Amino acid sequence: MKPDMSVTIASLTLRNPVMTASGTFGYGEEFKEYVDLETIGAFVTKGLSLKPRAGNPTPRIVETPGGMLNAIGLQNVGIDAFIKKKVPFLRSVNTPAIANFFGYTPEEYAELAARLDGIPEVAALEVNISCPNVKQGGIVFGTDPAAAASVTAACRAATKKPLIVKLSPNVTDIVEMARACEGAGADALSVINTLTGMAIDLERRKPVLANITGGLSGPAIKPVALRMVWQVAKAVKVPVIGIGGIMSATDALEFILAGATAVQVGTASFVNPGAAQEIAQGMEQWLAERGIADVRSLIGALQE
Amino acid sequence: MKPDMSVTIASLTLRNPVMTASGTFGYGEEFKEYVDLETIGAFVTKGLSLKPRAGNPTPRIVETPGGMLNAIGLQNVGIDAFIKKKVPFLRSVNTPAIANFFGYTPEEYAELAARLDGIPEVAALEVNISCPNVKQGGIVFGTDPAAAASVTAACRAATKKPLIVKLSPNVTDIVEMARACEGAGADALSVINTLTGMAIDLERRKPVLANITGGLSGPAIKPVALRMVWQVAKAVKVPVIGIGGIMSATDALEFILAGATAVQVGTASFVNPGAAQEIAQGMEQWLAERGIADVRSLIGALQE
Amino acid sequence: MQFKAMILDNAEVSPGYWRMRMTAPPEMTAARPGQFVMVRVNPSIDPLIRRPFGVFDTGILQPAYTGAAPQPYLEILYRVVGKGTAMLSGLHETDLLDILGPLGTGFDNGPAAEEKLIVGGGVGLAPLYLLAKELVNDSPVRLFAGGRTKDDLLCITEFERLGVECYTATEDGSLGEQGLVTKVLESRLETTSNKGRIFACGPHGMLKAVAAIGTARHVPCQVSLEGYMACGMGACLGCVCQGTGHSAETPDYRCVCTEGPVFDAAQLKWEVA
Amino acid sequence: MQFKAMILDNAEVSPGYWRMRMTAPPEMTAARPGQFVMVRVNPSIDPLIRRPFGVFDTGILQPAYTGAAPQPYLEILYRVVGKGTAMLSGLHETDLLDILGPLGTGFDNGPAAEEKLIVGGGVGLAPLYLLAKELVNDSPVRLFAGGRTKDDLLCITEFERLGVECYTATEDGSLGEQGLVTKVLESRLETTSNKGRIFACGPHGMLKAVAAIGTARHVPCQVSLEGYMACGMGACLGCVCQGTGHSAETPDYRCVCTEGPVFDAAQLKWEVA
Ligand SMILES: Cc1cc2nc3c(=O)[nH]c(=O)nc-3n(C[C@H](O)[C@H](O)[C@H](O)COP(=O)(O)OP(=O)(O)OC[C@H]3O[C@@H](n4cnc5c(N)ncnc54)[C@H](O)[C@@H]3O)c2cc1C
Ligand SMILES: Cc1cc2nc3c(=O)[nH]c(=O)nc-3n(C[C@H](O)[C@H](O)[C@H](O)COP(=O)(O)OP(=O)(O)OC[C@H]3O[C@@H](n4cnc5c(N)ncnc54)[C@H](O)[C@@H]3O)c2cc1C
Ligand SMILES: Cc1cc2nc3c(=O)[nH]c(=O)nc-3n(C[C@H](O)[C@H](O)[C@H](O)COP(=O)(O)O)c2cc1C
Ligand SMILES: Cc1cc2nc3c(=O)[nH]c(=O)nc-3n(C[C@H](O)[C@H](O)[C@H](O)COP(=O)(O)O)c2cc1C
Ligand code: FES
Ligand code: FES
Repeated sequence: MKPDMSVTIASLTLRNPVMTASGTFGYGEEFKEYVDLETIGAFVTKGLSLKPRAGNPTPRIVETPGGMLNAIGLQNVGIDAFIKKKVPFLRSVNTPAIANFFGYTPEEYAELAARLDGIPEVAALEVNISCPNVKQGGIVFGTDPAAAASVTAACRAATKKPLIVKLSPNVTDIVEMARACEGAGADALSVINTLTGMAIDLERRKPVLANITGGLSGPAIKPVALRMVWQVAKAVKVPVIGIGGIMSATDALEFILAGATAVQVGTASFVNPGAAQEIAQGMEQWLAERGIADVRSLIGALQE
Repeated sequence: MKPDMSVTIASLTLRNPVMTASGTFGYGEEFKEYVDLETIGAFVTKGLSLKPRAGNPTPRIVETPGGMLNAIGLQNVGIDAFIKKKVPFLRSVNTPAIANFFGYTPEEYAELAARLDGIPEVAALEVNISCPNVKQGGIVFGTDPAAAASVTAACRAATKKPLIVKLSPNVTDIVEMARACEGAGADALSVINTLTGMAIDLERRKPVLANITGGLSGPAIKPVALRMVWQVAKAVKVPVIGIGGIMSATDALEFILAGATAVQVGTASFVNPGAAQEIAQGMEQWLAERGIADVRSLIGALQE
Repeated sequence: MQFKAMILDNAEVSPGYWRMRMTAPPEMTAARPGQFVMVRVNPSIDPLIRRPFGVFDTGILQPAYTGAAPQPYLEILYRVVGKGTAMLSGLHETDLLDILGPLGTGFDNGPAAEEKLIVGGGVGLAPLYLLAKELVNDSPVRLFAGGRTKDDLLCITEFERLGVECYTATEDGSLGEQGLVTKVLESRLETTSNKGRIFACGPHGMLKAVAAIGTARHVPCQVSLEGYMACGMGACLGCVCQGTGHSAETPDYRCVCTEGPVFDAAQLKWEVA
Repeated sequence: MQFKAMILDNAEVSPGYWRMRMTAPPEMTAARPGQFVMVRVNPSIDPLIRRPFGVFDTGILQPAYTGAAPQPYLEILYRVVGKGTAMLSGLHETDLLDILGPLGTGFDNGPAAEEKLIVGGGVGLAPLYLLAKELVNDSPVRLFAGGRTKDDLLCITEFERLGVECYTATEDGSLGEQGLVTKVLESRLETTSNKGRIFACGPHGMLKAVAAIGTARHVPCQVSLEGYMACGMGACLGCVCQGTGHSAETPDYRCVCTEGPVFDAAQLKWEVA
């Protein structure tokens, strides 16, 4: 018996709960030799902005124990080039593409949401709120509930597509952030983005990254991510997408038990480019071996 | 030429910057076969409370990628048994012992600080503020600047010994917490305690830890710890003690460059019981090889 | 004691069970039966925490004819259950391991000429071989070895060579009596009117049953427990178990690593899982 | 392409420099000189990220007399600089590695019968051997190999066996000319009135100097760059370098992993470190 692996995020039904995480899978095409996109639930694009962005100087990446720091600086082709050069590929694939995007004011966010709303090939929107608010002295939207809610509301007003808000883990109370975004109209929450960290080159007495700090991802952050998904899933009604250090089907299923409806695979795709597909297949096999008919029966099924 | 490795934390001069972290080195005696205490700067006791505490049910520990989660639940012998059974050992050692302690109300903290103040063998006090405030609906002292300040002030009034406040990393703004504690009279800040995390046993569909969540320590958290030490050291005038994932002399020196005056070695002592001593010796050797006369010249010497 | 051990031999003795011999300092041969070692599986951070294993055997190799010096060794018997043990099973002769030990308390042998009843479940046999080696010097020794299938009955030949009388039981009946080994133990105690002293190591459920038998029949009973260990030296407080008097108000936690792993079964609280 | 490679040979060829031969699928023998592979050093999470290495050589082993099938192979030449390369150097024959590749662009050989000037610094020689092997088929090839000491001059014999004329320079004068290899390259260009085509790989400072020589003397020049790589396939954007036109307003970042590692030196911005 083949288990039913499909899950639903707002109006979007996915063939299985496995997506790829923004910034770790290019615009989908880069991995086509390694992942048959039709074996995964969805894929998320690199974060898009209104204008193309150069990103940070190098070094932008460094390995850390069980993880990596990145300070890419949100380099991306910009929405125009995205439409011209990347959307045609999305059209050719029978798997929902989710556009991840960011801005520096709520207005910029809203404008992007509106433009993405007009692209039929974009199945859903994922808002990255881990960006400084240039209008408010650079305080990061994602660490202030009111700012996060204002960005969410601005995007909500601009799109009818499923709106996913991606939360930053660098906060005292992730539940407060989750509730603020849910209240402002988010259809789903992605939990978590990267933890802010730093690496130092002792001999050169300098930070390794040109940007000094960067975002920590990979297996090292899995326990923190799992905890936050569990907290958020208990506190909100909208679906939660679990992200952080997922390397295997087992990891992914743990997030589902903690309350995630779907998961995203990030850093793992660098270590093993076929990771997302292997995880989706591994999850299905795990259910099949145990005679579990429906992956939805596992969502939040943790016995405390 | 032997480098000068001594550093000063308030009125306390340490022969070198390496301490052991609370909860990872017992009461000092447990490791005597592996660490000559006179080769390290200081050691910190397991967290003490007024009454003995049973701690949490088991499992209390689980390994995670590059780290471990613990939910010991602050099991300890209590201040009376500490004085009777552990202090005699402290007297026999020519290395400062720092008493780590916690309470559930500011009054409890103050009472403990006063009692520890009266023990000549206790060289300094380290306040663990990562505890729920039972009077205020269980909100953790360490995640609220006002609560942290009130605990710090209460302890400050009760002791003349060097008062170190140990910060929780589970906050949006570690600098705000650091400033609150500095303002309330802390002589130094220990940065960081553990990150809250969780592990799940997929087959049993249960949290691995009986307590559900636990504190993440070990190399996995080093990038976050380093970032927070760097942020705090730039923002406060009091010395910072760097903690989090230090496994080697190189790691320790990175924390010093980031602004730490001293460091604490935690989880590493489990992996390698001689870690603290090896790190102290390795740091000295590193300086000697480079002809650096004084470790203090490295504190905050990061070139940004 | 902390030392670098060089692997001399690492072989699968039954499907999923491995026996590893490695060099050790001479002090290791003084390890008491029931003591254990903490093994750092490799120098990387994956896995990070050491893994505890009972001392299966120790001794001194006397190289014949070669003129090489006598070589003290340590043996462990382990089951591959996860990452760390899988990595161990991939190691080869001449590879190095970082070892802490011997740690913890050992068994109390009891008086000579007393009937000794050794009860082992699966890899729980590991710390019982060294014990049997000692006990056969002055007492009649009987082994009760249980497992799910015959593959879980380990090193029976080795015990027999010591002169131990071996009783076996498997849940699927593929070797020895069908059913639980505690049943076999009980029938022996029935025959001898509850003579002797019990030494047990194995899954928690088995130990609980053995402890209950000991209590009911007034047979002294020692058990070797497991606990999740990070340090092995009483510092992390991860490995604790509950003593008889334990309650939330009057905590009575015992460190399995320093106060155990061998405990008098009568001093533990068995209600908990 | 992703494949499991079995190590056939792993030997230190000069202090700190190792050469590893491993099995590969037949497609690997079509790798272009200049392409690279991403090696997963081991299946654990330490190290987590793959490590990039140039393709040093490929070929097909023709086992004589044994009747075994011809075995395509891949070779890398690496320097032990940190954790990952140290672990690589500890691997043995029959150990397995997980490899991605061949990745990136290769060198553009240029027209036949043209003088080819290959410039390598230290382990920068790695991707240049396969190049020389191709170039000698139709052109005179000269190698300019530089290093700090003689230990950093690698596989010169192998290049000579190809019929390449080798020039060497060391900073300490322990082998060849004393000084930088760029000096030797310049004097050759002086003699030939700037004939030929340059191919270079090595430390950034050397590449910058070589690129400057190429520009000044109007000699076409390709360089193989490094960058910190997490994915090797254009997704992480970690490895980028700056194209000529780069500025904050008009970003011109190039992916070293997909648009390189081989670039026309004239298309890069060299001011930056
Ligand atoms: C005192 C003592 C003696 C032991 N003696 C033996 C022996 O002789 N032979 C043998 O095969 N096994 C023995 N064990 C059990 C053995 O330690 C575990 O099977 C082993 O640690 C599993 O490691 P892993 O990486 O393969 O498994 P993992 O995948 O890490 O975990 C699988 C399970 O193993 C257990 N485990 C993992 N790490 C530890 C740890 N640090 N401490 C305790 N338990 C852990 C946990 O229950 C975990 O759920 C003993 C345990 C203890 C406490
Ligand atoms: C396209 C390309 C081809 C290369 N070819 C060769 C070669 O043929 N032979 C050779 O010896 N070396 C080559 N290198 C360099 C080699 O990748 C590094 O020396 C190696 O990754 C170091 O790993 P480590 O774990 O030993 O060092 P670490 O201790 O991890 O780091 C030491 C230094 O190595 C570099 N490094 C580490 N990881 C990476 C990474 N993922 N990507 C890029 N640089 C990294 C960094 O500069 C770092 O500071 C090449 C690099 C690139 C980008
Ligand atoms: C190189 C890199 C680039 C990333 N870029 C983005 C991005 O553009 N937008 C975003 O929302 N998240 C971005 N992320 C965060 C990931 O989508 C993901 O939330 C994070 O890496 C944690 O998951 P992981 O541990 O599985 O990698 C990026 C992560 C990495 C490693
Ligand atoms: C088992 C264990 C017990 C701990 N107990 C305490 C404690 O009682 N008080 C305290 O302030 N910190 C305690 N800590 C936190 C450590 O002192 C340290 O801040 C943390 O482990 C991070 O450092 P590390 O990564 O080097 O382990 C404990 C940590 C561990 C692993
Ligand atoms: S293993 Fe640490 S106290 Fe027992
Ligand atoms: S290595 Fe990831 S983009 Fe080049």
